[in-house]
Amino acid sequence: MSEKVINDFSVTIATVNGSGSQTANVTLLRALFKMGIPVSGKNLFPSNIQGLPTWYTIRVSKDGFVARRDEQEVVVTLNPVSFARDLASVRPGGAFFYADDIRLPIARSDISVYPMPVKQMARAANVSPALRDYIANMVYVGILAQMLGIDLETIKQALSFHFKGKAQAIDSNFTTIKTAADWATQNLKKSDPYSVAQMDSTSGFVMADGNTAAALGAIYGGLQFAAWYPITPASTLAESLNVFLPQLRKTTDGKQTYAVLQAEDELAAVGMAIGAGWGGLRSMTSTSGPGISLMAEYAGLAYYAEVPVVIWDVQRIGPSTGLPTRTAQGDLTEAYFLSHGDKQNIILLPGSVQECFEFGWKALDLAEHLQAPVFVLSDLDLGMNQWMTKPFEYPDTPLERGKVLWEADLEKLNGVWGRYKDSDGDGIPFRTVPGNKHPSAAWFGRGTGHDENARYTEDANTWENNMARLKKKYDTARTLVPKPVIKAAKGATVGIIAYGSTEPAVEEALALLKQAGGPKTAFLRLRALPCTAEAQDFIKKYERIYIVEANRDGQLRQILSAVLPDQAHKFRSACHSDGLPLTAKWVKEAILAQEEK
Amino acid sequence: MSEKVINDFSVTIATVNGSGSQTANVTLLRALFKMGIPVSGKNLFPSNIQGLPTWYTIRVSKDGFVARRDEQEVVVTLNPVSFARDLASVRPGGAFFYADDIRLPIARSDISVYPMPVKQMARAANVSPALRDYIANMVYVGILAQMLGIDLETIKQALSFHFKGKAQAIDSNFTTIKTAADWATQNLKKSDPYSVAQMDSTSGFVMADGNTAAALGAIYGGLQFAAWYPITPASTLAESLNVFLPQLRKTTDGKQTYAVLQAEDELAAVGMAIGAGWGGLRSMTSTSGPGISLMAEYAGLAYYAEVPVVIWDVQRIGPSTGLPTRTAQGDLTEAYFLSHGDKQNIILLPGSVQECFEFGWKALDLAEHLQAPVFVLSDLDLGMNQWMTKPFEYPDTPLERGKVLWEADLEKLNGVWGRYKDSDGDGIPFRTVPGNKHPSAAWFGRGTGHDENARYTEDANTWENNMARLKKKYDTARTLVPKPVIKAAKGATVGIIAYGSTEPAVEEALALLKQAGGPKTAFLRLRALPCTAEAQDFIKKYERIYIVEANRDGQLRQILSAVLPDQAHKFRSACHSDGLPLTAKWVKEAILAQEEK
Amino acid sequence: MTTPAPVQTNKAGLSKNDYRGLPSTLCQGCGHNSIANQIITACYDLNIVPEEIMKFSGIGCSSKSPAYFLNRSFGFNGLHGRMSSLATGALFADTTLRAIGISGDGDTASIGMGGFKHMVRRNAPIVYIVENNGVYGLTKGQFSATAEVGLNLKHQGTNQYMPVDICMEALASNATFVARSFAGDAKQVKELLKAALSHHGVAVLDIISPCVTFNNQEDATHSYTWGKDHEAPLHEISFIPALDEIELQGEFAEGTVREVSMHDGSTVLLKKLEKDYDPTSRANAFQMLESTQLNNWLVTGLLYINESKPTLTETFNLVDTPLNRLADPDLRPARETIEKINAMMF
Amino acid sequence: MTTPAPVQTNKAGLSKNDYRGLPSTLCQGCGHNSIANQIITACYDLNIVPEEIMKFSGIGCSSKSPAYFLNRSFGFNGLHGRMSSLATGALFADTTLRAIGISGDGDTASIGMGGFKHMVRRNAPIVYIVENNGVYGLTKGQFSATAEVGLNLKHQGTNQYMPVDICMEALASNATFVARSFAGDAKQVKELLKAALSHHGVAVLDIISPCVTFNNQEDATHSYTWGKDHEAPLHEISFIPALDEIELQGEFAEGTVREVSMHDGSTVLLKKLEKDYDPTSRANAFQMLESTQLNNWLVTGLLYINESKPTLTETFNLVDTPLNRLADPDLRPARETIEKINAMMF
Ligand SMILES: Cc1ncc(C[n+]2csc(CCOP(=O)(O)OP(=O)(O)O)c2C)c(N)n1
Ligand SMILES: Cc1ncc(C[n+]2csc(CCOP(=O)(O)OP(=O)(O)O)c2C)c(N)n1
Ligand code: SF4
Ligand code: SF4
Ligand SMILES: [Mg+2]
Ligand SMILES: [Mg+2]
Repeated sequence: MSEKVINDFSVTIATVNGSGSQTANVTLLRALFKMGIPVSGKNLFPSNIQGLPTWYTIRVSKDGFVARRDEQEVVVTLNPVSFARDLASVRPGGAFFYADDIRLPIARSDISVYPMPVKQMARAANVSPALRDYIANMVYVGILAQMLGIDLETIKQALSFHFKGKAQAIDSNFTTIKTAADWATQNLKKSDPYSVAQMDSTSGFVMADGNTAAALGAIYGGLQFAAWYPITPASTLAESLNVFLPQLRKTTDGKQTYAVLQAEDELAAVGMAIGAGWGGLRSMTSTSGPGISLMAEYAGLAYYAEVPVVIWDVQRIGPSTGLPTRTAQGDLTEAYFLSHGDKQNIILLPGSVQECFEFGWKALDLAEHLQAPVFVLSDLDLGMNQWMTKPFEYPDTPLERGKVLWEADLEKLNGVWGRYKDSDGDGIPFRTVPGNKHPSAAWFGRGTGHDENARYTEDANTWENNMARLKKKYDTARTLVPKPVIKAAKGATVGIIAYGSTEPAVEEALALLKQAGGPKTAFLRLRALPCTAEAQDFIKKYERIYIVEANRDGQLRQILSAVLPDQAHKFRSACHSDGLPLTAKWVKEAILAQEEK
Repeated sequence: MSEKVINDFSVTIATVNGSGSQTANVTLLRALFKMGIPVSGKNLFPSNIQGLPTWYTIRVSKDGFVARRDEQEVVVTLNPVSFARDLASVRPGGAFFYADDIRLPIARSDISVYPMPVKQMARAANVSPALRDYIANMVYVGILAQMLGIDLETIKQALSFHFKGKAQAIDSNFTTIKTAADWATQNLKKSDPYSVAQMDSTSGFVMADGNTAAALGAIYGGLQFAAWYPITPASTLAESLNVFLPQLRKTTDGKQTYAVLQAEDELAAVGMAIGAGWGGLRSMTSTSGPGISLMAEYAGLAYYAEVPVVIWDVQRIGPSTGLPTRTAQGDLTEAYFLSHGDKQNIILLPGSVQECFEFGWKALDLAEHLQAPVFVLSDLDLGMNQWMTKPFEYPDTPLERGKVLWEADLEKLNGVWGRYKDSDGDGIPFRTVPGNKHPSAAWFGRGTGHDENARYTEDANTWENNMARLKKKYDTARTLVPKPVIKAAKGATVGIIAYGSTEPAVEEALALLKQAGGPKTAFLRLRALPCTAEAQDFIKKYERIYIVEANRDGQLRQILSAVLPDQAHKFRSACHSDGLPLTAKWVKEAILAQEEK
Repeated sequence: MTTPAPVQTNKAGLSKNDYRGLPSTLCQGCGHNSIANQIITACYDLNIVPEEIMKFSGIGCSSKSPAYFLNRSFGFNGLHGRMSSLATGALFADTTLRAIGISGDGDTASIGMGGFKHMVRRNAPIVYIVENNGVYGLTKGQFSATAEVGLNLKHQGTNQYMPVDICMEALASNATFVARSFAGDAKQVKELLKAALSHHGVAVLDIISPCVTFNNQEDATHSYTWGKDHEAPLHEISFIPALDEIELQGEFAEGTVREVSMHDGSTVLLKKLEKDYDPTSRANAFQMLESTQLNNWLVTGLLYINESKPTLTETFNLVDTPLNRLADPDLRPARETIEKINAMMF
Repeated sequence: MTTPAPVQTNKAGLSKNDYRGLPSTLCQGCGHNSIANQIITACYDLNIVPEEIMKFSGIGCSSKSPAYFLNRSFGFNGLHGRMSSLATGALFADTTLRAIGISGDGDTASIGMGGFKHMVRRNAPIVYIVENNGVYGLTKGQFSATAEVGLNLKHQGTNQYMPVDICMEALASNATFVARSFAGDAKQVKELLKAALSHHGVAVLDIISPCVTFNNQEDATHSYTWGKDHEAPLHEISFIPALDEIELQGEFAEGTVREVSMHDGSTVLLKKLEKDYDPTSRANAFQMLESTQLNNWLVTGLLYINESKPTLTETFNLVDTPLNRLADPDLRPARETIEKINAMMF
């Protein structure tokens, strides 16, 4: 056995979709987290309900690197279909656990191989046949716990969380785990170097997924109306609203201060959200790529009629239906240029679960402040996987409701105001909302040409002036959207720009680049479009800028080239997209390869 | 009276929408054309069926410049509502004709003013009251003809064309015109300098609109299936298919080789066209901005499943419903980036009516050749106005059907082929279509991840390889799309790029720039995206490149910056959009202003 | 010198003028204009405060008309075919307001079919008027989905497809108020509008509204002539507001009148014409529409009504204050809660 | 050594295997799988050559199933809710082919409502199957538009809206063949499929197809248990291909059977059960569906049929050669014509 490797490896578990292995996998993940070890868990699942191969990959990293890795030190398989592939994926020197009822050849001598009597123990567990598959998963939890050194107490905590304290469920699962662990103690001899040990690197963190965080953020942002249509990987965002809104936002007499509506499709979902936004409600919709495409026409109405609405896009890989259960950052150019005619859209780019929460409320503030559609681009990796994250922070500013005039305000103005007038020089006009009973409150919204008083007109100058004001408003947005997070580096000539869920890969790549003697590199994580002054300054500062993205076309690079043509010659794409989260190794190599040119 | 100005001025006619003035206006236009004088006519009409002000502006230009001009030398008004504005629009020294029943003040002494007894003569014409408004229009035709020197014979020819030779209609209209002309001879004294005279500059030209041309082009391109949904300014494209297909494409026994279907909306229209394209038919749809937005999801399916389809976008000004009867070039970025996920679309940019015809068939060739959606971006100005144009040319290449395998082909291949296999290294795979009875012909189309044999897969490498092939295919498209039209200029350091309907304005601006002592300037008219090698070379060649566009955001500039980041620093936008066709003066000034910086 | 006649006002203290909109830009004689006029009158008669109405529409000549009535009401002229979703969202802003939606046959039955059907099945509280002319007016005369088989239109050829029957669609989607009328029958339009404005839930009014410019040939089923010749009212309808009810009792002989009580206390009186028709039976309504189709009649009147179903917004148990008037303390959970939430994460 | 049993073949000389698809990846017990099996059997029984069928679907578990039958047929698994348009266009490619479309209740009744209705009213020649489980299977158990009022689903709460009745929708849109069945009733599904495959025009089959994973609670109206307990067949249906007709006469006693002659010469025999039901009356069908709704039955069988209407593609008077086999001389007008066309311009 080679030297011990503690708290620094990846485990991948191969099972059959629909067999209930998710519970087992997050239990392992959470137990590791409770042991104080930085972890991440990524579910690589098929677009299927039952029967196809599925994988779960856990990374434990004493250094806090939580990006996915290509190398698998520990592989567990319960699936004959993926067995050969799983076996091949074990890194030399690694460990391979498999269900011993799979009788397939194992022609590798460079790894440790551990059979597991999964079926047998499941049968012994004395549960209904329907539950056996499920219980089988607990067997590998127990065996892995034993063989890697996972504290059974933390496993119990994880189970207790999962089953919301229900003793019976916790106990029956734990019994199997314990039995399996005991079996392993007696029957398996550890010959691989990988194990875990208690640390103290996760205190101050919680585990959550981005969709839950986004929903909670929106709730703390005073969300009043949401309309949605089911689509993977966005559905759980809206479903989390249904879970948490009743807990957080009912009045004492049980009445709702909000409404969530499942629409008949995405066109209707965004239309409802825009109707509600026009009506003066904090309003949003959540979807994924196909839904964004369907929202194109309505997005233009919101832009031009200046209606606040938040549109979450939890991205999956496209084009078209693509791989609905795989991740990518491929909707950036579409969202930015969405809808016909002249326009640029405001896009927020959360880079962590905590930021999903933060942008959950900020997006609503910005939408009302700017009277515009605000897109938030998350992705499957961020949205559906469990991440270590800083706890959610209570918003530090009151709700930003924007320039809304009520009866008393109009009274003061003697009823003189113009719906599309740039009274303040920031391009943002005032608005009133239905129910306002002042006799000069009403106006007639429309997607057709209008003057400062919202009256229909086809006058050429009026059209052009209004469009120029909208452009000015976009410049105001530039000063309001979240600023980038910058990690400077003394003497650096190279900058990296990334966004969203790739941050951990880039962070780790910076370390790898340093190790490899690569260039000194500064790092900017972009958090919004339009591109703020800080981001522009960063770009101007460096000779070469690598833009790291999980898409084929370098979509942020395309946009930044259009926005900053003077700087465009500096940009180099480090982009790639195969449905899996980027790895640090890939980022490092992509950059080094171009540096060497 | 100042010096005579012959064949070089603009006439604008202000009437009431729905009063039938279109016949009068095109009659004037055509008469001038028949006199051999280069002309253009632009209809500036409201989004309304009856009652709102509408204008028609004719330019006569001995030099062949047919762009719209801001200055109006001759103004005719029949509309009390627009009277004041019309009066103000006459250039000093110009002529103002008005219906004498409008009793509004005329406080200008710097122009010639001619009252016209329109109502009176219409009453005298002895027609039903319903027709009087219509006949009133013929009065101004007669008076203008007399006062400008338009040959009444050519007017008769124009009428004869308009009324398809129907003697009664021709005669009754002509009688009014003649009476009005006679009245003018006797009652008006010419005091303005503007008149026309026979020339010989229109022989070898015809007059047509771009939508008719596009429809005819498609018909000569072997169009078999079109689905559409009504929308201004695209409707007449599909309606022209309905007019000409029966004439040109029925078999001798009266059977159809085509089908045109009015769909229930644009989502369905593009879906039907894609279904037909998948089925092996030469297929298209035509729409305007809002329709393009609605087609976003389906466009991605066509891109990814590789289905040939042609999508015409006759652009109007947006965002949103915008001004449905005003022109713009505002859908470029949306069309280029249409649909979620990674993709770039192929876009053709016809710059003349003749080119609408040519791209009508070429687009179908390209779509089948490339198995991809091909967008053709025309606009209201090009599509709905009458233009002088070279006659339509019979296609010089046979129908390009692309790589379709039939029973015999599969026989030869022993049935071995792969639907998404890059057998030829050009990224373009082979395909079969339904009805092919060879046992290995069938495949299962989908928008989900697939391998070379069209089988469903979520495999990461397969996904990425396939997407890389699609990119390669896009590079092949680069070599196949229409090359730009380049007008070199010796010693030029400045280049201009424009596209579509702005060509006449740019051509004239080149002359104006020369006059004004501006920089030596080469001109490239872009005819397609992706950007061909020729266009790239042009861009590389010049120090500064002005990109002239009828939109707010400089959309082609945005795209070219993304495509050629190394060159992006050279680009300067000359863009502006108010719903009216660009003028040469504006183009010149926009360029000079930036040159002076 | 004559003193100006005193301006007549209703019980809300408003004059007819307070209900008007901008001058119409539709064609003279367009059916849509008469409908707009009846909306003005109905609202005046019902003493509705214009500020307490929201107007919605899609795109089309019909959809322009909300600009031509109730200038003092908020309104939104949205996207083609998408009035349903826009209005659905807006209905939540302030549930004390009433809503009127105006759509066209193209807008509703072609591109807007899906949204329409779903709005109806949710019983969204709105008066949904389809100004049905069998044609696309604003885009100059193409077939809409309600055009009859065999209709010929210039440049368009002959329609081949079965027309969509808006009332049938509404019924199939379990609408709670379904009526058909004819723009040429102003009195009926007005009374139906009043009933619709008092209805509890979605009220679908399919009003044949001739397009004089593109589809008014005598034999076209959406023309004035055809409508006048073929209209077969189910009953003579009058609307009695809650307060007037008692006064009007006894005006009709026993058995000649059917009363429908509305949720808000008002009453719809249906005076029997040839046959008695019970509009509370959905089966009747299906039968009537089916025979209408077979016999080529224009049956008008209240086809179906059900006052007992909860409306869309009611199903949400919302607070009494209009949602759009809620502020921070109601909308943002208290600071303490964030720790609990974090504790709920792992 | 035993000799292998000879493979059984049908009159097209094909074995059952020639009609199969890939192994299903749907859940075990999913209703959709049984429907796929019946399609295989029906096509085998009808001696249809698989190359002469096109398959279409949208997105959903149901929409995956065309991959699990007729591997030798062309197919297209398109976009969610858009099967209607994709198939409509493809139907023109080669009108000698038949088409089967598989959709889900979400796919058709939610997002796809508009397209579905319009495909139906055009009488597009396709067998349109809705595998109706009242739920979104593939996205893990949200309400679809056919979910009954009061249905409770995990994470989703209680459904509040009236369900869409696919058969009612088809009828309202003047469908020419409307049937309802239950995946648990394999025999009926198969016979209805055969009838549908012989129908001239659009054949809508609403098949209750339980989702065992997300909506199979005993009291849910789309569950196996509920279906078995509540199924009320209108008749016992058998399909008699054109050639067999004579042989089968006389098998049934006078008056117990209703015969429906299909356009292609085959016959549908409807054996009377409790009451006689005439499926050629649209009024009957409406009535039946209305009472079904009131009484909470799962009425199955052929609800409506009309063999006399022209199909969508027929209205176009197309050349006999499949359009997709036409080449240059047929598709490009002759060179001479271009001058005439130019002469037609001014
Ligand atoms: C997405 C979209 N497609 C097409 C149009 C063009 N369009 C404007 S109005 C209209 C039809 C209007 O017909 P209808 O609803 O019957 O109203 P009408 O004018 O007859 O009153 C269409 C197709 C549009 N505005 N938006
Ligand atoms: C435009 C779009 N929106 C949403 C989705 C996500 N989606 C996939 S399947 C499905 C619902 C499927 O339900 P149903 O049609 O009833 O089929 P089932 O799975 O129940 O058989 C949805 C919403 C999608 N693929 N495309
Ligand atoms: S075109 Fe027809 S629908 Fe439109 S305003 Fe005129 S009459 Fe009315
Ligand atoms: S989830 Fe439901 S619908 Fe989907 S395959 Fe499983 S049982 Fe069938
Ligand atoms: Mg209409
Ligand atoms: Mg379903």
